[in-house]
Amino acid sequence: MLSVSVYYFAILREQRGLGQETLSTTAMTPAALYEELRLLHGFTLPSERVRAAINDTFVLSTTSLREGDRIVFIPPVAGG
Amino acid sequence: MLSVSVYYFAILREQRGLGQETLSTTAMTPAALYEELRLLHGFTLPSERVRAAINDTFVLSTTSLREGDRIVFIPPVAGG
Amino acid sequence: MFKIVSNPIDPAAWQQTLTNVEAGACVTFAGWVRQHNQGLVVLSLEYEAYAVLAVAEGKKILAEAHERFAVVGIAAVHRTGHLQLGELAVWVGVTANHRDAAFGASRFVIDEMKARLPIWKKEYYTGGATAWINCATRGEHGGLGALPSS
Amino acid sequence: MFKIVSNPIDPAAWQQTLTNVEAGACVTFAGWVRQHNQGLVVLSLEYEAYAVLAVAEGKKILAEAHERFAVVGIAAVHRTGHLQLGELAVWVGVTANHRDAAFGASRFVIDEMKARLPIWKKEYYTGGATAWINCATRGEHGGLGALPSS
Repeated sequence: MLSVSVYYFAILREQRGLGQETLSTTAMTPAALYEELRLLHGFTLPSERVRAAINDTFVLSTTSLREGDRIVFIPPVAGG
Repeated sequence: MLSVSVYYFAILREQRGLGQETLSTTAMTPAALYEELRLLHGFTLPSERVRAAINDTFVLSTTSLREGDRIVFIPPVAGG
Repeated sequence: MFKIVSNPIDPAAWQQTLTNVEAGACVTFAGWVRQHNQGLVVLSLEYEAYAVLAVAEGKKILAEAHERFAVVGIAAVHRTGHLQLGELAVWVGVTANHRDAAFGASRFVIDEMKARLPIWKKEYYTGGATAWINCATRGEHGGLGALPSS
Repeated sequence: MFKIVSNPIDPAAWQQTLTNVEAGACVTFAGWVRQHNQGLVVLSLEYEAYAVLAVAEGKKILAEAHERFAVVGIAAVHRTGHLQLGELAVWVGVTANHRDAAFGASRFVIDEMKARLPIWKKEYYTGGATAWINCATRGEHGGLGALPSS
């Protein structure tokens, strides 16, 4: 089990009802963690529409999670 | 003989030493009139680099001149 | 200079940061909250940013523009928070010796900002409805099933 | 709105003429006197216009831009007279619902102004030399041996 902190923005933040949480997970990658959280909280965005950042850097969905990582799930952007 | 007024701008104005003059000419077209004036005043711009306007409208070089026309010879522009 | 700000953007002040007699051309882009989007009446708009990554990505975009175009200066700013109709959300300014580079770089910067900055937009409509505008602005969004684009 | 003016151009005032919450995008172009041109040090610059025809031609350019691009507003101004380093010579602003149209129209307007307005430029260099910049900005200049382009 890894302990990581997860940050939510925009639609994910609203659907989760909070902007940040610390949790324990058996997921080994951002993709697996998102899928776990999506089922738990009913996120409407499918995983292929979400990118991930770890410790403020964009990462591959298959990157290995490590103890203490700060993970951000990034919905499609629509700036401007 | 037609009596017309001729207006000069930029390099033509400087080479002529004045901005406007009224003159009598046997030239029937702007092209012929420019050639006459170029020889008389030593304009350095060849006629193919000069456009003409009559009474504040661009005209063809072969347009017929009429009594009282206001003719402007327009050097290549370089605005901005 | 690239910034994410929560206070109103003053385009004149941003313009000042670019003043340089060496350059002869300046192109600016301003984007503000407009009243209609795809047929709906927009009352106001909220921008939310993942600020740390947005600033890093914004600086990367400006560095790329400096590599690609012969520009003298580039400044860009994106605002966050709740904006009213007519308020500036984004401003980009580019100075260059020639207008080709100024137009090219300003277009590049705003396009990349809209596509890459982790900033989200929520529209508030008449009647109380709201919507997160969650569409990628160019092609497929690279998601968790794909390689990230940067 | 299109004008030829002999006083300094105030871009903020011109920008004001375009403010409209219906539009969501504004692109501006500013061109000013720069210190160097093709290797020579420029001290100042003089613009001379055939004003009546320049205004008529400028209005024609703006009308063409309105036909070609989905814009909300266009404003353009060119200054004449003796300008010092850093002074604005020309300003163009375009508002539109989408940035594509705003970029396209502003580029079109400044390109056409530079190519078509009967305005001439004399550069003053260090050492007292001067030169009328009499080169057409695109391709062959249509002279008395050719059809006028408009």
